[in-house]
Amino acid sequence: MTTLIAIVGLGILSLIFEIFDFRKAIIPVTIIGLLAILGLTVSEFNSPESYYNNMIVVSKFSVSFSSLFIVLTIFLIALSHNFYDNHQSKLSDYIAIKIFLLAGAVAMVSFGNLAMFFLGIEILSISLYILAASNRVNIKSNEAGMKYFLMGSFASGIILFGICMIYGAMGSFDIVEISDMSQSAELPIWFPIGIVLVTIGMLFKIAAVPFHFWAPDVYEGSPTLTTALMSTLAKVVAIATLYKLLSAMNADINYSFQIVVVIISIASMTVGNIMALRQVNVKRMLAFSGISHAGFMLMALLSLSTSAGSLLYYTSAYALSGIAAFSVILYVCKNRENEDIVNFHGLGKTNPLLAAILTASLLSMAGIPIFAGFFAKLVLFSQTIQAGYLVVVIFAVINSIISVGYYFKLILAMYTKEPNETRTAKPFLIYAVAVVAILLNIIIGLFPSLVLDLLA
Amino acid sequence: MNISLILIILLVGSFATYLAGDKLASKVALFFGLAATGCTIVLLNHFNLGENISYSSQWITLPKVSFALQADGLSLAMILLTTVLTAIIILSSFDNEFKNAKAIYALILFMSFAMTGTFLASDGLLYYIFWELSLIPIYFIALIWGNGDAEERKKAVVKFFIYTLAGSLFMLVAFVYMYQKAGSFLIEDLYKLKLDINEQKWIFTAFFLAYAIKIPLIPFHTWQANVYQKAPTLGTMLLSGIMLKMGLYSLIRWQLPLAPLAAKEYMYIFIGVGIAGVIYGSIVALRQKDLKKLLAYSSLAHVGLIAAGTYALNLDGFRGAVLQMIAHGFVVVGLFFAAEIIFRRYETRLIADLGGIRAQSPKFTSMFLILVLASVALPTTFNFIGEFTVLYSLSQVNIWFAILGGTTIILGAYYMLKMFQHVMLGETNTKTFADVTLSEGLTLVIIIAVLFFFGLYPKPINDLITPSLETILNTINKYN
Amino acid sequence: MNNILTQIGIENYIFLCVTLFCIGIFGVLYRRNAIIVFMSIEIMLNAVNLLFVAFSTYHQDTQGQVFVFFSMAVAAAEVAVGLAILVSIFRNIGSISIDNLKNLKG
Amino acid sequence: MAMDTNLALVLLLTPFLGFLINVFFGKSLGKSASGIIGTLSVVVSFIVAVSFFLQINETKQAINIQLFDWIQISKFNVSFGFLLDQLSVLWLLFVTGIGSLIHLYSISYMHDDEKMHSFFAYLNLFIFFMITLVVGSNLLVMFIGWEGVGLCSYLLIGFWYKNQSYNDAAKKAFIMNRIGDLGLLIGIFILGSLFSTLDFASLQTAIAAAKGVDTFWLSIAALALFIGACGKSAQIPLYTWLPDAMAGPTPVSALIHAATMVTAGIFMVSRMHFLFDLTPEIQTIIAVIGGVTSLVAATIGLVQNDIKKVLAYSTVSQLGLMFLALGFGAYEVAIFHVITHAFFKACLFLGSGSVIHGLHGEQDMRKMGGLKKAMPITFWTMLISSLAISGVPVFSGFFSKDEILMTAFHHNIPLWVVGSVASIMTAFYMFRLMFLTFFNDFRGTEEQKHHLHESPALITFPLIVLAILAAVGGLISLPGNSWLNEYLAPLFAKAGTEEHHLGTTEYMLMAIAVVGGFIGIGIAYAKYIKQNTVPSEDAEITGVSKVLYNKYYIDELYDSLFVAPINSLSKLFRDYVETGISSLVFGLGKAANELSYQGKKLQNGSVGLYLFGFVLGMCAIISYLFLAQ
Repeated sequence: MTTLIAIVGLGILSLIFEIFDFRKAIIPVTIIGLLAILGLTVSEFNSPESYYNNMIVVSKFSVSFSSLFIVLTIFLIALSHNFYDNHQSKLSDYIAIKIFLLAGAVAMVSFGNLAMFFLGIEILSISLYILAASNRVNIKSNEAGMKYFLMGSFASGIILFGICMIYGAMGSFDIVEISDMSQSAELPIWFPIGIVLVTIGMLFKIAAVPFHFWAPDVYEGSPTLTTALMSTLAKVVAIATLYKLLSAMNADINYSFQIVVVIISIASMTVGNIMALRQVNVKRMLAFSGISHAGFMLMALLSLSTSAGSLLYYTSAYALSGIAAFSVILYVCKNRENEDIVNFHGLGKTNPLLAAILTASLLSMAGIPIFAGFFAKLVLFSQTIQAGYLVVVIFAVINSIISVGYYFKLILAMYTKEPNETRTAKPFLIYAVAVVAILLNIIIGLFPSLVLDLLA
Repeated sequence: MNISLILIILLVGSFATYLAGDKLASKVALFFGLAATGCTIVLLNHFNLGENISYSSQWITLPKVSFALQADGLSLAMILLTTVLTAIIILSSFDNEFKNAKAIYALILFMSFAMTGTFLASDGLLYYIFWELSLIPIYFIALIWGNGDAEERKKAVVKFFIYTLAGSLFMLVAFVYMYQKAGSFLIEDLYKLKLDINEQKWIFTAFFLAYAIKIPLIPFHTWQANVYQKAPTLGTMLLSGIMLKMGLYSLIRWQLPLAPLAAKEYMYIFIGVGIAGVIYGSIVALRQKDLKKLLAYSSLAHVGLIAAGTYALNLDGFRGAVLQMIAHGFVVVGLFFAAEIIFRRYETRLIADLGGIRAQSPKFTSMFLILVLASVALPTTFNFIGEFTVLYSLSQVNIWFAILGGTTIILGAYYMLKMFQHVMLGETNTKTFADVTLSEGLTLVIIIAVLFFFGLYPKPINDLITPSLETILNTINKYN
Repeated sequence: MNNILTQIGIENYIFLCVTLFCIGIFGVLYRRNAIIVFMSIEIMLNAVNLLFVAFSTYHQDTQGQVFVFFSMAVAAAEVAVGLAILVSIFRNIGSISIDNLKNLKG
Repeated sequence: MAMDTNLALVLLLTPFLGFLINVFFGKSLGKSASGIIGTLSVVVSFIVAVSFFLQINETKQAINIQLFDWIQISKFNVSFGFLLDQLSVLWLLFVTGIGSLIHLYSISYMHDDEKMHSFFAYLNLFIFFMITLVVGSNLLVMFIGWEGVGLCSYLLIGFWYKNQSYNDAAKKAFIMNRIGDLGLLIGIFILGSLFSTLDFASLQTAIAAAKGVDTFWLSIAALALFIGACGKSAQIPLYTWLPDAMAGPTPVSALIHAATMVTAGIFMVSRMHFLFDLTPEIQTIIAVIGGVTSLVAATIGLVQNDIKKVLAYSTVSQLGLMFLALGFGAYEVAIFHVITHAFFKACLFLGSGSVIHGLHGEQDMRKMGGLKKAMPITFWTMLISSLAISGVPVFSGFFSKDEILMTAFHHNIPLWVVGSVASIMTAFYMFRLMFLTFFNDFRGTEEQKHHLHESPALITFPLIVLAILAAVGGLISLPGNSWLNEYLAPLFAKAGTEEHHLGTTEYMLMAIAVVGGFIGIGIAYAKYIKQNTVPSEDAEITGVSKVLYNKYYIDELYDSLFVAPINSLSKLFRDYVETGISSLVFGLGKAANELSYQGKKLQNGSVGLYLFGFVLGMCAIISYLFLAQ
């Protein structure tokens, strides 16, 4: 609870800073503030509690995921220093919006009541619409914002309808009550319909096939930092929430529902990877790879009772490597009109460190050992096989093979092509974020138990 | 004092090499390579004194993975091969001028670290991790320091990487599946597992994909020749000398004991595959234009025979296979190095452009000839021991296997001598050919010495590997 | 209130709302003018709101009606953002037809 | 015993030492020095061999020395060991003896060659391996020597490596031997798995003991071993390498391709006699092949014009006769002929070498003639040997060949006919050679003519020694009381039974053989002295003689049957199969890419479509979950 309040407070603070024109201080202060909040959150880890008659429920699950979100936000804000340096005037807005977005995210994982869930997801979405369109003069950014907005609000409508159905069936928004009642034998048909609708809405948010169409366009069009945010934070939040929602609603009991999940997960992996093969724009490529990763994450929904830990692990692994990758992309594509692979030619020569980091993060996404991505996949596979869905694992494996194809396209471009020009600038924060992110990734790769055991 | 020490030395070595800078890199790398070799020998000594030099510690609680390194005769033999060859390979490249030398030498040591781990790991997942890890360095070595047209090379190397990765991922699935049954990745627990024949067939196939691509066996070999040709010679040496042995070693250590029923059921098929590889490889080698490609195909033929020996599922087969692995490791490294020596002088590997070297370089010629003879398994060379034992084991299964597999000594002689004739003999070449330098000569002499020593006195290695092979055989026969 | 519900029956409310919702969906699917698409989305949301109210009456429970306020507020915020984006699009390409938004594809 | 071990090691290692010295220091030592070292090292082993011979002859005890374990097989170990018994010591004697003579000869013969030291190195290495082959106490140690001598012959045939056709000959020799070696290996495998030992002594006992053993496998083993013998001893179908092997320097032809290496096959068969005795059908095969080979080779020999080629084919034919004898289980007879043949054939080769030396490398007999006056010693020595090989009485060849024919007559008349015809032909072509080379007047160039000279003493001395041996060598096994048979008796259990008391038939046979020999000589005389004809140029050769001159086109046949197909297959694999498979692998990647390409079209940027997909998906899910059930 305190986390949430503190975050909102921090958001407001950064707006106030603007008024008093402490622009320079905003980023450091917010980062420090977030670190403090991180500490605060972690301290709550072992004290599960619920506030405002179950509006907010603090549990191990919520705490660990919120901490992950906070960490990611810290990275993103650190990155924004360099990213926004040529329109300083709006800096505080951008930061504030990100922080509010974080608030929404936290609300989403720690909701105890569907109202809270709805508000959280809307806060998140609306902030994202704004960020996506934040580059006003750039038509691509506008288009991205518009597309995201239209489809997003459409999805919100679906979610809302689903919530409504659930309410109609249960006469309550409280998760605990609902899950208690859902045990009982005879339920009105509205309840499952509601769950399905909500699920569909969330599937849209995590960009799973066939609700994924927005992702590539929006990722490509939005400012790179926003893309980073969407592909890491937003996706992770969505999947975590969906997981929490479904486990609360005991949806995994239903076999045919699992079949749906299986199909969607396989479809997402395959479509995502296949489509990524021919992309020239790195952001777009990562969008599709994100879709395929969504497919992987969905595997966690097949063994709801046990897979919280592995989902946390997978999401952190994915998000961390994503952050590392995007920080390199931010560095490389600064002041470029596009993010095509061409820009990465010869990075291995001009800037070996960043090239190595990008390589590492890509390898992690591809699931090569010692990087966290490998264990993430491993634990998911293991659980899915336990759940008896070997076929999904087979598809997942085939897809991992395909994915190597396009991840390596980028690596090859960095190491085998000649550099088109040299970059002199060495922005400290970007380097710091990249290095820290990839180090974290490797650390949890070497010692998976650190994360895996949190929610075991 | 336990075997993790070797891994530590190699890992530290690779970082140290990178930090040492381009000037010192090769020296530092050689130092650590030799250190690893020495350490291996010391440990070997401890092992022979009956000490327990294995190492094991809990790593991941869930899934239950432990950092377990187990040294028995078999793995020690392979490690000896790895470390010695690593040192030799580093030594052999002393005369090369690499750009960004520190990186490549660091990668070499890192790769040998990963391969050592593969040979040591007694935990399925750990093994898999090392197995995959060894792929990364060779990928970059071949990609960045390789020769020939960049686009072609890229194509070949990426194909190699994806292909091998594809194979091994199925192995991973098999491992996870068995983990679900056994509740642990530890090899002894997996050995205890009693799977029914169908499960075993699937697992066998999954493993086979991984190994058939890595070794490679036909028809999964198409990456080999191109990569061997495009990679820098020391990369080729690593691939053909050691990495390929990972696959063969894994046949014995993992595939056969984990799926014995399937192994017995499919025995004839897979021996057949191996022998088909022997004949096919030898025949394709006959008309190769590129020296390295020819050697690649000869290697294909030899490993085919080795694989056939392992699939024969008897002690002689295993023993011969391991002996032949080691022998082939040395001889193939020597041969590729000879090719490199020629390349250093003439800037070409096209057999058509060579010839008439013998007159100018007696030393090199005789050493090259000895290597050629070793690779065609002339008695008193190490390769003869291996090949003889393997063929004998095949004759125990079915005399025709021995006869067909035995064609290698005819066809092998044919393509090797043909190659030698057109590369070395004939009218004196117009271009001058300086005889071997010190480091080159030293490298070759060491290799030749090894080949002859064990060719005349293979007993030490035999005594080292036999007990572990027998235990594995018992595991295979646990069902009846 | 209660007796009205018993007279008419909750199902009819549901059918009405579902119909409205679907009208909204079809609006979103078929219209190309961004403003009208917004309005269709609003129809969807409002259909749901109506259903909320109906249910809350049905359950004799106020939470539903409270929720309606939430959703209204949210809808308002959304539209505000949406219109803002639309304005900047109009500034850039002088049209509000979503068919013109096809620069990002492939 | 330790004494014996050391002696054996000396016997074995001195030639190897000579090899090492010549390899590493040969160049610096200078030609003569390296030659002398090479020769001495062999002489030493000869002396040791003699001492062993005396000892064995004395004690009649085989000496068995085991050094160390070599190869471990699950069922048995193969140790590094020597077996010195009557057979091996006998072989040692003439291997080292003739070996030293030929080394001596080579000192002068090779003196103009700048790589003389490596020549001697190879020769020593050869002697080393030959000794290993002979004294090996088990099949595998023998196999070391077996392959080793093959290697040396490869090196020495291709000694003038700048000439690729010589290299081809060398390669051919090595590969054909390898085919035989595979046979030998298979035989070893079978014996090993049947009796779980490869040691000659224990094999003999094991086979003798084993009643239950499936004779089928025994025959297979015997056949396999015989294939090995065919490879080494140039029997049909693996004989074609030997004539080509004449590319090597003449001393090599004398040592390796006449006296010693090619007899390895006979040695091996006699070593394994206990096996062959149990497999009569294989023995028949051996006899037939031997007979046929001797005839075919002889016919080819009739028309060859290259002096060394003639000798080569005569060698093949003589080896054929030896196998004929082996086929009838008359091992001591075969061995007897091996020995005499070693004497006169070595002498003949060295003589031809001396001729070639005198003519500065000319080998075509059509360009020789009238050398009698120029080089008398060569002439007389060669004449003696020719008489010997033609089976003229009192000369060694007469006795040995006569023994063989007698044996043949006793077992199988047709083969006796074949053998006799072959030996008549032998007489003919040998004297054709003599007449063309030494009689009438010189047909070479003027320039050669006044360089004609007798070769130096180093060359003539070995000739004389060998000629004497060729003349008197028969004494070791006179019909009636044969020292050799008694000497070998402990080895070959039923040797005694082969002893024929000299009856009328025997004398009749002798007569036939002698008359045949003289007929052959007579024809040659009539043709080449009386009519003084000279063989026509290659182009003008026609009819049967053309076929013969081209060796029945066997080489061409083999080429089109084996070599060409393998090569074209290789080309096929390289160009089509390989690319096919790899494009299959790439194909998967291509397919995925194509799919991706199509998919990009779907992602066409229109919100309407996206929403449509969204709704479609939603409907699909809902209908699956609720309407379907």
